[in-house]
Amino acid sequence: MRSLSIELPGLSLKNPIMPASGCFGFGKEYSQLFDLNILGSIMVKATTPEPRFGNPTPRVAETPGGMLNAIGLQNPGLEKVVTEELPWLEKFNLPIIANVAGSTEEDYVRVAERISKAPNVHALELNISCPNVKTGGIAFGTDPEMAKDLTKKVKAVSDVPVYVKLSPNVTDIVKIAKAVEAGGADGLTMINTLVGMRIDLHSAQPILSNRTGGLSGAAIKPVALRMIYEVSQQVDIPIIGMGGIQSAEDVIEFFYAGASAVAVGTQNFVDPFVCPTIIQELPALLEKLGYDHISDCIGRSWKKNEQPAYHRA
Amino acid sequence: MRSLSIELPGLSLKNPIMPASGCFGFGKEYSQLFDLNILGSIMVKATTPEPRFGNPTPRVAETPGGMLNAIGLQNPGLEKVVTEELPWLEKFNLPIIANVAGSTEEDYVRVAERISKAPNVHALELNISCPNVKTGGIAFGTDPEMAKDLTKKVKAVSDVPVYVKLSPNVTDIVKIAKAVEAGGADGLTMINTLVGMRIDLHSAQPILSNRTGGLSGAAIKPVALRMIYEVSQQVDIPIIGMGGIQSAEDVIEFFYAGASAVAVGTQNFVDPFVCPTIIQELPALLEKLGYDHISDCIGRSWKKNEQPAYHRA
Amino acid sequence: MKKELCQVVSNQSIADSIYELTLSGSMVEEMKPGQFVHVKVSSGLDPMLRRPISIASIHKEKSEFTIIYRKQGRGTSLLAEKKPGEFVDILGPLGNGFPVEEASVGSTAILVGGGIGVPPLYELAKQLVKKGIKVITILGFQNESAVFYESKFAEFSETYIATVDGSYGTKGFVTDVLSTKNIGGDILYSCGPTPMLRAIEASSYAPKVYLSLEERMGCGIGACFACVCHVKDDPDGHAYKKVCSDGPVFRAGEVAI
Amino acid sequence: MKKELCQVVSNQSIADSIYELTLSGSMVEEMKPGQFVHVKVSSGLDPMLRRPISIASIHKEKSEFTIIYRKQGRGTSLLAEKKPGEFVDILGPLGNGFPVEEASVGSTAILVGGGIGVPPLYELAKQLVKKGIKVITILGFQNESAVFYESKFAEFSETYIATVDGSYGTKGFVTDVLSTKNIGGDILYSCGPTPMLRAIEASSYAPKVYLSLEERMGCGIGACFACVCHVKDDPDGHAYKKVCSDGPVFRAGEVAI
Ligand SMILES: Cc1cc2nc3c(=O)[nH]c(=O)nc-3n(C[C@H](O)[C@H](O)[C@H](O)COP(=O)(O)OP(=O)(O)OC[C@H]3O[C@@H](n4cnc5c(N)ncnc54)[C@H](O)[C@@H]3O)c2cc1C
Ligand SMILES: Cc1cc2nc3c(=O)[nH]c(=O)nc-3n(C[C@H](O)[C@H](O)[C@H](O)COP(=O)(O)OP(=O)(O)OC[C@H]3O[C@@H](n4cnc5c(N)ncnc54)[C@H](O)[C@@H]3O)c2cc1C
Ligand SMILES: Cc1cc2nc3c(=O)[nH]c(=O)nc-3n(C[C@H](O)[C@H](O)[C@H](O)COP(=O)(O)O)c2cc1C
Ligand SMILES: Cc1cc2nc3c(=O)[nH]c(=O)nc-3n(C[C@H](O)[C@H](O)[C@H](O)COP(=O)(O)O)c2cc1C
Ligand code: FES
Ligand code: FES
Repeated sequence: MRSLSIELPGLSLKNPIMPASGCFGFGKEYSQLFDLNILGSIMVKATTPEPRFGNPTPRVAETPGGMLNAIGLQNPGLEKVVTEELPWLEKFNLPIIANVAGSTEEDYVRVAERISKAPNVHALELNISCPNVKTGGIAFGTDPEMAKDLTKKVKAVSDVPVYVKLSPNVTDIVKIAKAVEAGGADGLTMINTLVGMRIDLHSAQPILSNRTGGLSGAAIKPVALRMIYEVSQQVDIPIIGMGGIQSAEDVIEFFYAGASAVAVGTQNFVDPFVCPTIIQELPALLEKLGYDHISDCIGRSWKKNEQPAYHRA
Repeated sequence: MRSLSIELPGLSLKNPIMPASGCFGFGKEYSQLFDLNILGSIMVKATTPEPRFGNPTPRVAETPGGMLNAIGLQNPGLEKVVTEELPWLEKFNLPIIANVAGSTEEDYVRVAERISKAPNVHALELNISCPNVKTGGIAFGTDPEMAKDLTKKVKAVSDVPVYVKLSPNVTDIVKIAKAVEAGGADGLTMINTLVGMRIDLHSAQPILSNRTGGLSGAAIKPVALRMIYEVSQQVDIPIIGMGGIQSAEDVIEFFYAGASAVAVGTQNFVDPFVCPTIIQELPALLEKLGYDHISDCIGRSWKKNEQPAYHRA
Repeated sequence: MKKELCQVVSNQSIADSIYELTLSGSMVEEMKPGQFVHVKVSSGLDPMLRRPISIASIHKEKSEFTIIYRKQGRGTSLLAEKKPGEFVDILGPLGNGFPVEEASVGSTAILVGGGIGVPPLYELAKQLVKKGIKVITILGFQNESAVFYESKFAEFSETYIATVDGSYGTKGFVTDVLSTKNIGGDILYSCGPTPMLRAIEASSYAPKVYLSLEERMGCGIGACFACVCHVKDDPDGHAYKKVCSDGPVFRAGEVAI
Repeated sequence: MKKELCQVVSNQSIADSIYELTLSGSMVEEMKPGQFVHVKVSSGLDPMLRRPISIASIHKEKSEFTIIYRKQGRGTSLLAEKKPGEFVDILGPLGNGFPVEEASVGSTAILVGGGIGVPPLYELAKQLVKKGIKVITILGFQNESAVFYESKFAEFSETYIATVDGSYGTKGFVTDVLSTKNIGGDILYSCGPTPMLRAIEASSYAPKVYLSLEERMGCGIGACFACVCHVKDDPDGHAYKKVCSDGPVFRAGEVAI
């Protein structure tokens, strides 16, 4: 498995595969199915300063090749996350990525300051892209200046590297990426969900009680790949890619686009063993494609003068 | 079939179902399979002042629940469209919607002025949202001021109502919609494709030779619905909706969101009979849902104080 | 809980749009009445998400279990096409079932089911009767053609049927049967549409009442927060229960329905 | 051209990853060698687009036709699972086939196929031979386990095989066979990978040469402009041909390959 190790700011990953935030809780449920130690990392559920209930149900709706969710950042709040959820995860040998959310700048700063001191939190993921809350969230993620300012403030109080999670619901994602890079971000994670909607045929009302929700799953994969492809050529910080990943082949496609690690979200619901399966299958796939190490794949779709390894053989 | 007729600026539609631009050529090919007279209208392929070859192949790639295309506005040019393609369509009793494209404002104005005088062209669709050309296209569709100016200039020279085709690749689609409404647009058509990408596992290169392409098909349906839902509540001009429509049920969902007619694109490739099938199935579906007329469905997901018809019965 | 490819033993229509599917797999070992399974009806993307379906009966000796579903949307329509010998990807058993231990030997249990809420009551009835508890069953359906499992319940319980249009049994709802027949007992278990569960919760047909809820689900195992409901004591607060892993069965009064 | 649910008569593996599928349907009436069908391998979204596959043989008397495909990605893998009696949604026949009429009675035709370019040559060979034309066939494959239809062609034509690794027949490419065996004729028809077609176009094995091209397709009927190629005389201009409806067979020199 040596062919899978990746070094990123704050994160020594034995492999670059991790569950995406909000799709794996704080790990307890999936730990009943497999040993979490095999994962590269876990991106835990968004944490806000106070506990949140989130939106009324229905909170999910299926779409062709994807799903909508409007959970609304339900979480037990900073105190409980730091005193219960994260300590529970200490029994695993895993660098945790904590997902930081809020309604105001102060919220983000408060969560980041405290959560970055948790011993097993090795990086933060600044969630400025949640489409399902009325204040905060996506507002920070669609305005380059706000995104940059927030990144700066969070960086100033954080004990660990800060990755900023980008929203795909923007005209120019490169602009936002460059702004957060200028704000001091150590890395990017992308993409969060696209805003979408489904309407019930009989009631004529939106299926989600929040009306709109975030689209995730295989359907968004081409959008994620395009955005990672564009951004990775314009910034000097690494990208953790996500959006519709279902297989080891998808992982390689994200690396080719420019990702240095990936997260799997929705597919955990479809196949709870998707992460272990991908981790197991990757080495053979790399060998088949002629790569010594998965890092050989990073950005290969746009890097010049680098023949694929099998051409060199 | 009286339950399906719809009146829109310039368009007396016997039913609100039409093939989307670029997915039906100028009708000749599909006329070998069914009588085009049964359609509500046809949105013909984009026309530019001069003939265009478009992008190198491969121009299409499959994605989960969708496809990418980067045709690059290949078309025979204004002269041939006006003297050959449109006259051929005159044998059908169909109000044609001509899709107007170009690289510069002058291009759009030139095409609009001439094509709007063709006897069977009853409306124009201003394509300011093509993601697959280097100049023009999407640039006009992502900047509200440019979109408004262009709409004004085209309106000034057009003999028929002008619908503006919006790009979903924007942070705030309502802003663009309001801008083109202020510019004098008679209607909107939405959505064009989302920009996406696929990469080949073996070559590590993008599958499309244009590298990125436009994502269409079922995968984008929730994004289209959300955007139509948002825009239809903020403008006073009608919307022709499109994006992933496959069935009569999908058509009703688009009407609920706020569309007053719909177009079917990618699904023509999957099932060349999709338009006739939908037109045939709609009356029974409306009856089952308790509506007298399809217009009862327009915007029902957000219109207040209107109980679904089956609640009134 | 495990993920297993279970083999189809049989799959047949038993009423209008209602199918009974028997599967074999080792997860049967762990099953309790009122739990559910999360079913992947096709191997691909279409549809993508799993479908939650209650366990209707458990046959440990044969390593088989039965689920009963209404053919409705794309998922259940594809499920209806499965043929004996084929395999279905199942995650389960999930959730906490009906507490059989809350009914004491010699007491009377009332089972109230509506439509596709009927199935989980069948295994429950079997286990209660086996334990020496008297069971009274009231089942509600839309109309005569939708009725199923009446005779199965009647084998070991006093069974009443209500249909909305009166085409079979009592005309009206299950609550009409409960009231007009003056049915009472020591414990009541129910599963069905939310309005029915609310009506039962608001009345007092038995001192102990357990309700099985439905909610749209993502993961089915407690990780995604899709299926959360408020607790009754704190209807606007941030306390919550997850239908998938804390439920689907709750004591009446525990959560806000 | 029509859209028809064709019934699977047989579907079996005939070489490493190569399947032969025979279907029955009324569209067989219209079929010519070198045309193709556009196949919807599953009724749902997964995968969504149709797959273009050449017609390998036509049996008008039985209303049956055969296609031969390599199991490769999701679409062809699902196709390989189809069982006799099942139905497959086919759009076809599409495109313009090989011009049999261009070969005159008594003349010699050379057929050159590479890999999954071999299938359309089989029906062509049958029709040429029937017309009284001498056929010489040269087929190229990766290795021995990929070889198929050799004996079928050998029944009525002089047949040579080349394999890239030399595990069967001549080591190398079909062009190596053509050169070393000094094969010539009056007309040449070919289908296979683009580099092979380019090599053939660049040589002069026969005065008349027809090439069958491949391109990624959307509609398959000429409406979407996915499969367009430049014409040879005007390689940078806006003149074009569509592989699906103007081709897939073109005269060598007609389009830029
Ligand atoms: C704990 C639990 C137990 C259930 N037990 C049974 C049972 O024993 N028999 C039975 O027939 N049905 C049962 N249901 C309902 C069943 O899950 C839905 O009928 C089924 O998911 C519909 O899928 P579909 O593809 O046919 O419909 P679609 O409408 O196409 O489904 C679209 C999406 O909505 C979800 N959905 C639709 N209706 C429901 C619903 N009522 N509840 C939850 N999700 C829904 C689907 O899971 C899917 O994600 C149960 C639901 C829950 C939560
Ligand atoms: C006119 C024509 C005739 C053909 N005849 C045959 C034949 O007789 N036997 C045979 O085995 N193959 C034939 N092919 C190639 C065949 O279409 C592809 O192998 C097939 O589409 C792959 O589908 P997949 O789902 O297995 O692969 P995937 O790679 O999963 O397909 C993904 C997408 O790419 C497209 N695609 C992938 N490879 C090709 C290709 N080589 N050409 C065109 N589109 C491709 C698919 O159609 C699909 O849209 C023909 C192609 C054309 C254009
Ligand atoms: C149910 C659900 C809950 C999510 N919650 C969060 C969250 O709390 N914080 C966050 O940054 N992203 C959240 N996401 C977004 C995912 O982390 C991920 O960015 C997105 O789903 C795309 O990946 P996927 O297609 O693999 O799911 C959530 C997604 C889903 C489906
Ligand atoms: C192959 C292809 C070509 C297209 N060409 C055009 C075009 O010329 N002009 C245009 O306005 N839209 C064009 N579109 C966009 C469609 O008209 C439509 O807006 C989009 O595909 C979404 O609808 P769908 O999901 O039903 O395909 C094209 C789409 C496809 C797939
Ligand atoms: S369905 Fe995911 S928490 Fe219940
Ligand atoms: S595939 Fe659509 S034009 Fe050829």
